[in-house]
Amino acid sequence: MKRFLRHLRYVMSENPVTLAAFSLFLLIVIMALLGPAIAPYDPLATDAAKTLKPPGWQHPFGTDHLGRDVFSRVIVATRLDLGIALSAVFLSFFAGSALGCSAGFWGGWTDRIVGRISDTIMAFPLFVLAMGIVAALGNSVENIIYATALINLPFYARVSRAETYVRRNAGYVNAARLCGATDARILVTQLFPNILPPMMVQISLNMGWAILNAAGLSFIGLGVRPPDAEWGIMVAEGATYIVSGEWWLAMFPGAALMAAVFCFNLLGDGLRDLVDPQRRT
Amino acid sequence: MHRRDFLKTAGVAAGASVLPFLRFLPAEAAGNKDTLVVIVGDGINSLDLHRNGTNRPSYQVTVNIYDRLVRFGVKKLADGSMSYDSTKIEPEVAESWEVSKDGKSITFKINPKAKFWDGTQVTAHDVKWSFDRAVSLGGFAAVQMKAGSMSKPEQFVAVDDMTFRVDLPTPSKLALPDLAVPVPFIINSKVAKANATKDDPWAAEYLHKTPAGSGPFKIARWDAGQQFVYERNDAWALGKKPELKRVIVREVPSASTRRALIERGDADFYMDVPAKDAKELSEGGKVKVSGAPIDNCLHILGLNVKIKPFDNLKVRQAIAFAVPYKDILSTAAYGRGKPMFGGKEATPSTTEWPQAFPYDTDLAKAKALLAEAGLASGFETTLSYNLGLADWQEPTALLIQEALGKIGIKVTLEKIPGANWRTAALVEKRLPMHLENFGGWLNYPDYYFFWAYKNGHLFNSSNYANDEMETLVDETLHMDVGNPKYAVNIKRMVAIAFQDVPRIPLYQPYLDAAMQPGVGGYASWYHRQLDVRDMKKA
Amino acid sequence: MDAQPILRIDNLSVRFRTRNGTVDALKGVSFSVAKGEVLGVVGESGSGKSVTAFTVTGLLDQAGEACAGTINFDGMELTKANEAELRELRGREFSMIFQNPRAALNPIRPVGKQIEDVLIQHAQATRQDAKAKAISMLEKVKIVEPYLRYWSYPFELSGGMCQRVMIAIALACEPRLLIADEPTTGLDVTTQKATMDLIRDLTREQHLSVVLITHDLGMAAAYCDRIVVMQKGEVVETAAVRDLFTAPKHPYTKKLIAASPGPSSKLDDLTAVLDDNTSHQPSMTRTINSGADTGHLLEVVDLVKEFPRRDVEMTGWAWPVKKREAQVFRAVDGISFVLKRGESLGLVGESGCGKSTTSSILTRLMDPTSGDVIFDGANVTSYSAQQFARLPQRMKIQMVFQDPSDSLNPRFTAQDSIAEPLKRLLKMKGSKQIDIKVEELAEKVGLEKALLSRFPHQLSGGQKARVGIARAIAADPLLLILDEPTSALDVSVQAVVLQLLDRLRCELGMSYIFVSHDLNVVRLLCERVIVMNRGRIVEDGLADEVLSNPKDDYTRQLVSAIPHFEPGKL
Amino acid sequence: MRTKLAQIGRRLLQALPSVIGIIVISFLLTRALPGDPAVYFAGAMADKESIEQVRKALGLDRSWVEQFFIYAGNLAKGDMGMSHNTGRPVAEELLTRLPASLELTLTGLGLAILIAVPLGMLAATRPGSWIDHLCRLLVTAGVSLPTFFTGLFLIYIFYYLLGWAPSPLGRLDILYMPPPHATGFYAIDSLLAGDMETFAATLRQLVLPAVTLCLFALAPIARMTRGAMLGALASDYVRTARANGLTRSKILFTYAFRNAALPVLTTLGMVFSFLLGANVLVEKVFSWPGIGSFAIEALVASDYAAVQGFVLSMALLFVAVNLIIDLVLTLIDPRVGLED
Repeated sequence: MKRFLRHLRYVMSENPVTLAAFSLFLLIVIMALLGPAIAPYDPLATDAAKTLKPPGWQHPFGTDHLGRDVFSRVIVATRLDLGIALSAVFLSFFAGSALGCSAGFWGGWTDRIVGRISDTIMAFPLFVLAMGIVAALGNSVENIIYATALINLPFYARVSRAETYVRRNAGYVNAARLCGATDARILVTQLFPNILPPMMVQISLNMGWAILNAAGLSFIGLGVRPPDAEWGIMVAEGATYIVSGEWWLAMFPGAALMAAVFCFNLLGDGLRDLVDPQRRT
Repeated sequence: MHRRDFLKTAGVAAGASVLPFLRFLPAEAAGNKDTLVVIVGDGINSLDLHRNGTNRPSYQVTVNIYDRLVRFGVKKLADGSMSYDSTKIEPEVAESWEVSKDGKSITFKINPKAKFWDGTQVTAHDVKWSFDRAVSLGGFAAVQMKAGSMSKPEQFVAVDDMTFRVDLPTPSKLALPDLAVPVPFIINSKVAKANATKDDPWAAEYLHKTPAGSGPFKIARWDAGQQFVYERNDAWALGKKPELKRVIVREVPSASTRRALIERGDADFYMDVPAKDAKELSEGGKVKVSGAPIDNCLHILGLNVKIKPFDNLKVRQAIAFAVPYKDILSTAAYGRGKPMFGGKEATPSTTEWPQAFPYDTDLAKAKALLAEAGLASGFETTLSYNLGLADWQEPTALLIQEALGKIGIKVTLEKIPGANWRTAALVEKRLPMHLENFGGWLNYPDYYFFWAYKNGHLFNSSNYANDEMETLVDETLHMDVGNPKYAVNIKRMVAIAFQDVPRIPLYQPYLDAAMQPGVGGYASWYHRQLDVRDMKKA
Repeated sequence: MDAQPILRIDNLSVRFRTRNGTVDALKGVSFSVAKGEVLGVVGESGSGKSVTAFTVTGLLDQAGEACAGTINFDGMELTKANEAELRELRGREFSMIFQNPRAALNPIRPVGKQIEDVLIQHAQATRQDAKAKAISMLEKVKIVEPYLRYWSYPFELSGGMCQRVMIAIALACEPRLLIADEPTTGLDVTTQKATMDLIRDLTREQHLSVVLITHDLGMAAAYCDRIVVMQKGEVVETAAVRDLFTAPKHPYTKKLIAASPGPSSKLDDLTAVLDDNTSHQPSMTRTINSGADTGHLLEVVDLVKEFPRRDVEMTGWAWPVKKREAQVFRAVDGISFVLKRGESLGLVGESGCGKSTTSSILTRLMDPTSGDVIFDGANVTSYSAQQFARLPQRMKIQMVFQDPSDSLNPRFTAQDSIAEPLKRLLKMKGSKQIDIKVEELAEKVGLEKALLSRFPHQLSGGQKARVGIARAIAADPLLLILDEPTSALDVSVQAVVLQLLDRLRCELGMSYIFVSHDLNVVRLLCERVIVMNRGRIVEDGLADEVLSNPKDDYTRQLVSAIPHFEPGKL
Repeated sequence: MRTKLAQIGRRLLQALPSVIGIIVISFLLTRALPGDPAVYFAGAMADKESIEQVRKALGLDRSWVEQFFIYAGNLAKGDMGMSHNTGRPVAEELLTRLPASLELTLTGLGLAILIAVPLGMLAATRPGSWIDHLCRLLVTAGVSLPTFFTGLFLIYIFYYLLGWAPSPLGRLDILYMPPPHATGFYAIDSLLAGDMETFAATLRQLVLPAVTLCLFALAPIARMTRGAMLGALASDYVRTARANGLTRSKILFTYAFRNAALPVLTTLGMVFSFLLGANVLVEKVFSWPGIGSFAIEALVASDYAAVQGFVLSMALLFVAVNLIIDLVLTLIDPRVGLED
């Protein structure tokens, strides 16, 4: 573990942008963990008297159309959004790379079948497929996660297939075969750890994408179930108030959303360096 | 006519604002006061009301381009805005009519000045063919005709070219007003029959896209999903000639875009404005907002009596006391609604409908009632609402959820998309607690109770069944208003509604429209669509 | 050759700014190249020979900078010249050719066009006659049907032909100095000879001066007039070819000459010269026990392996189109041979002759199309590759791979790599027990214990090769198949590894199958040699026999193509 | 050339199974949609048995398998059924709306390429410099905001406050009649008709929605261009070109960029389908009568025929776009023919 920390510090110092991304990520994680504790008001408490108040001392981010404090809702929403992003991405990461690796490693029929499946999923405009799934199965958070995971699956399958195909006859793979390891064991212990670096970039991109997708679903009314606080739905509701002058309803959750997606995207390179053994000096 | 000239003659221009490309327009741009630009939220999907699946926004087309035997008058409300007058029936295609002594048949005299667009005379045969079509095509049209006890073609008789008679099974006060609603419009049967086919006898396909009528406006063009344009029919002689020559109706799906357009002056008229925008636009002063409560219509919280624990009266009354009425009126409706709570009398003294129910927010009483019902520790349930009407239903649901939470009732919200809402709430009637916005077209209390309180009827989403209520409604539906027994029955019905509370009214909604200061002649109608016949533009 | 030098490098030093501090690549390098002279620059990897070439032509990447010394090219000071002036000279006055020709040409641009680009750039031709000039250049480098080849792409040409195109491009503007950086590494021996002969003829014809950079002493000896030997960024010795080989002065030069296996050198000679950092191991006398008939360890009976002509079974996402006219390509065309216990056999041939395919089949990594392999009495081809994995014979056949860096899992430390066969094959459980065995193996292959906890990218080529060998012998196999184990290593490191292999063979009594393209290297380790060409065995006999008077003319051509220094020949 | 045709043939063959997969999935997806079209078709006031009667008419009472074959049969005849949402045959609806969406998506994509590719090249030629970091930050910011938010924000600033942009009222302001139908793309049609006035108006309407989409597509294109250019500049053939003294611009464009263009082209296929999904929301905000806004309403109103028609046409569009990109690739890169 000590070696990992030394390496972590080293990756940080090398690229300032990655440092910024990691610290922002840390902040988001803290907000997600302590959310409800540090929020000044109860995010769900409505107050008819104080609807649509502009940002001021009492309410740093103003209040929304039901008098709820936008600031505490933004903080509490972090947990839900991070949850959606992480679970959707890791679901599609594992499923996608499992499919991709087996396609790349055994080739032949598995390759073609996996190819067809991801082609078909890719053929659906990503957003419409998500809309369809959520509309069909109802708009609970789990369904949003499954929908987002499904539409991201082909990206991982494609990357892992290419990486595995290149390495399937590498020296150490044959050496493992010589040691009597079965194909499956080789795939898991030898090949999979070595294709992690390129996948890390893909993961970071998709994390950002997953939240945007949830926000999009909320905009057309199929997103997270009210009254839960979630950036996407807050931006969606707030968006209709921009024209009438109440900009803060959509602006602050939008800014939080942007910061999170921004941080995930920049995280990509840092994650890849972290996981790549060559970078360990 | 070359496209460019068409533009010039029409002198099309949008509102008074200085448009960046105004310099292209010819001199008589000033004469644009006879063209109106209207923006609406939902698109129309047919020009023929009788067709299966025609959606509500499409009714507007039939109202403006087809004539009927009779029509409702218009009256001025206290706040100066205009509204239709359900008590005054005025002649249109029928210049006069008389009811038989036994009240079981009405005979109409056709006005010789009633001419179709192709110049031919409107005859009783056209009226009979149109009414036969209304009852035979099924769906919404047939049901609405049945409300006026007109259900079989045999009831319609063309005595001669210019006289038409309707025979009724029993005398009913609803028959005449039901001939003024949009459904019984008069089609040019000669043109329709020419385009009918063996498997489409009622020319549904033809009339779907190309109307054949006699109304004050015609349809100049219809680009589905974008816009449709009314063109005045100068030969129309059945009333005051409309002031406007052309009306362009644009579909703008996004509410905030619509608001920007009206505030920037790029649109003259904005139909069916959401409550918040209506309140802010009227305060803003840049734009004139005209709104009136919708007759015989209520926004209610429905409790399904077939599902535990809402079968228990105490529980329903407890909820009636827990609902945060004032908060809902201010934050969900932005004050654009007539309060239906805080009524003084336990039993109604007048036949006025809708009127305030004797409940108000009183958490202590609500808790007490719950305890009496043996549910002091509360229970869990769901509150469902329609995704299509989320702009007022979502905030209302959130407020109710929070209020009920205070007396121990844990509520989860369930948002249901449009089409699925009708199946769940109205057909299967399986939603324990839900929001509803039914409004009866014919402005009689018994008509509302017929649809909303009779067992098994479509809008009785609470599955309410009360024998006394059944007999009362059947008795009074066709009874004449003058009959002394009528007032007694109505007050009894409202009293039962007060007592049993299967549907807890929140407020009577407004129908708001925003328009540029120069626009006039707008009247709000029960069918909540735009009637451009009397509108004008300074 | 008049004495006036075309290029004079004086006390040149180059520093590279890397992540952890600056690295001195060149420390005070001086040498000069006379007009028309062929100067050889010899050194192992990391000796700075390529850096010198790049510094001269000004192609160093941003990280490097020439911090001292001068480079005088025909009176002009290059270190002072700015980028524009340098660009004028490159291609017109001096030009370079590189290693791995196919990657060094633009993959999506016809070769003819690439020649034209240089001609037009240096105004040697106008748009109209550029094509004709390009075709004539292709003719000059002896490319058959030049007007056709004008339009072909690099991937459609063989390695040798790509190198000829590179030469055509370099000599198109008739420069006065040609720098060739390892031009023939990776090419087949026969193509190597043809390419070098072409360079010698063309440069003599245009009395061009040449700087030939190589790690292959034999190559330098055969083609250069004078040789500069470099080690770790310094010039250790400069001398004419004859003097260098007959009387090398600097110990490093001596070590290099001894370590390059010649046709007559013995295994022990390789490290005969005492060198400070390699401990001298007493070499065991190798007893050839071919006489004692202890039964056949391995018997191969007309082995065949067929591959479809065009790899129609697309590994892309394509649907398998019917194999209409896919003839079958026989990589291994019916070979049979026998290996006695303890005997070691060399498999020699140029790339594409089927030797690697054969070795994969023997180690059961690949299933043959037909034919049998009887190993230690059991017919192993009857089991599928998967089933074989669980059989006891599995541990009896092991393999050492060609590219050491590719043969070790980047995420495993040396310790884990060696421990893998112990855990899997010998089912060893206790970590204590495994650590002892791993240390014992490391000690046997001469690997310091401290290196065991390092990752592959922290080890040198030689050290990685030793880990590979330790892993292979972990389960003490009967047969060890070595697939060109030392071709990727520097000469001096190769010498040490070959001796290690020989010592292990005697100690553990294993028998080897040594696959290589270099007859001299095979001769050192194996008694018997099989020469393969296009999937067939063309010659089978004792190593010295085959090398001194080969019967088959293909072997004769192969033997003569290997460049080496013969005192008498110069 | 023969191998090229065979290769195209194989590519088409390869696309076939996914098209069939799409037809089946789109059918199943719509059947799983909540809501019952029979109820919707029967109209507002319909009661029990009139709903049943309509259900039988629509053939919804039969088993799914049977319904699928009827659907496939109709599809073969080009009849995609009737959309009860807009009251017009779905096929006709898609044909009129597809050019609108395509015009918007292609303009957005074109803008994105014009900005992202030079940005990517700039960043690649100066790796690690402040320009590189700036380009990365800018591009990532673009993709970090949901499209509907950027759209509404742009409307608020440029239309509502500043009044520069025309009213977000669809493809063409009501002052202008749509140009005579040639390609369905208003910009091109108005040019063909030589009507500069309408052309200018169309462009003005296109600006805001196209910019919204373009912001969203910048990141993937810029990132891929930067990566591919870095790879190309560090390659052996560029080093050879420098050694032969070719000028900087020649190396950058003819040698490095042309090789880098190959992977960029493949990403364009993915970005296009990415945008097709994203413009569903942009169309709702800019009341653009495209295929996206049509899909949302159809989906929310469980309008079976419309959703199926939409999903199918989108999928075929995607397959067609990828096919075109593959063909262009085979033309540019001779190697693609062999090791596909």
